[in-house]
Amino acid sequence: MIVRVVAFARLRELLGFDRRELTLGDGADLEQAWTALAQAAPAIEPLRGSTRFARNGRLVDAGERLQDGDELALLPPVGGG
Amino acid sequence: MIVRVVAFARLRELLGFDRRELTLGDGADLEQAWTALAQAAPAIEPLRGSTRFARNGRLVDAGERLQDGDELALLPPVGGG
Amino acid sequence: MNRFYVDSAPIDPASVEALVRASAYGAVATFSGIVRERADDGRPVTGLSYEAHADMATAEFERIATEAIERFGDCEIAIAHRIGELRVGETAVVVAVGAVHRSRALDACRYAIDQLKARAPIWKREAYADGTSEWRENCAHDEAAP
Amino acid sequence: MNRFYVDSAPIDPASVEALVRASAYGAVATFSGIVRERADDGRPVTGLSYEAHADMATAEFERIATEAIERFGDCEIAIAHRIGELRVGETAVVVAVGAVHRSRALDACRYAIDQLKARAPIWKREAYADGTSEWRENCAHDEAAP
Repeated sequence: MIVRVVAFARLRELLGFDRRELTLGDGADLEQAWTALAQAAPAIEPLRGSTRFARNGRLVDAGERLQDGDELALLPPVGGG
Repeated sequence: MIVRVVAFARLRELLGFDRRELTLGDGADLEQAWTALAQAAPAIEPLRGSTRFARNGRLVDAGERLQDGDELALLPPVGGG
Repeated sequence: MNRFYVDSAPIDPASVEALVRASAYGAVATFSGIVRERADDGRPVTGLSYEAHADMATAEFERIATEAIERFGDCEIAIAHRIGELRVGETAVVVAVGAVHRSRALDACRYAIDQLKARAPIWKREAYADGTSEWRENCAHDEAAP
Repeated sequence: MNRFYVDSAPIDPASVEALVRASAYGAVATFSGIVRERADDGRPVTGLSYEAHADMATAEFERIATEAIERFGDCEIAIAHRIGELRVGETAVVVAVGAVHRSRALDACRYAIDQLKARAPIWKREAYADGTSEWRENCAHDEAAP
């Protein structure tokens, strides 16, 4: 399956993209998506603990399963206002 | 001596002026000024308890003595904002 | 321009805010009091008429601002109050506070409008749709800061 | 016009306030967050760069507004946040609240800006006069409402 990954702020910079498609095995969860991204960009590893995930615009746990066509957002600690 | 009296809101309406000169005996205090005004306009009597006085822009007690040329302001309960 | 004033001309909140913006400040809190279509008891209102002891009112605004700075710390405060005849929807008062951080700006803004309503020598006559009108006092307990 | 938005165009606080004015409301409280010339640690700042997950941010603004109404009672809330490059003095965020009375408007305004800073998916890079820049997080304890 193919998901769209969107990344922000420091994660965006370390990953080198703000959005891209990612191919994963069927039934993969968010943790597996993170692992796949961290293999390509090990610099994001230390940020795992502070990163929150959203699936199709909703905050979810890393154990949430993805489906083909999902948007996976990688959200560092916020700094708005 | 002559003082300038300025009146606001309900007091202004009951007195029939927003400013006028008032002649008082030398050494008169604010209470005496009020009494002189109330003789001419008895309708203000019931408002005595809720009225505050200012002499030359400063809130003062009714026992404060007036001097020639003073401004005496009669201030009903406020309603700004 | 003077940061504390009473005026019969319409008040533009943005012009009051502009008096407290500064490059050292990250926060501006503004309160605008507006003539609304109903009195507290529900009667339809057609407008308000305000009058003030202008010199005493502006002096009181300045004292309130000084107190707010003593309580909450350095900030810049501007207060403008309209007098004369106002229709529903018009702005009667604007309090604007600029400060380094938001908490101070919001605290000082609330303090200033609460104190203004309790203390400033300003009076309000409310005109109703049935043709009557009444002088309205602010209650001492009326929404005082918690 | 939508009352919750993220936009790269400059924000006019008056236009956000206009979204919450209504003839039933006697109070509008507005908070504006502005780029200031110094970071919290005192370093001179030349500008900020904001980015956002726009859809999630506007949805979060709306949730925050719904919560504020549940907590403080009926009011109208508008929230606008700038993204892109901002210079010192430019407005980054505006929260405006219209309500019948001032206490509710001020309470809801403070709640909304506090929650926005804690929760909205928006990020800020601070650029310094020495040419460096850093992503800045809002601390969880940073000026939380008392």
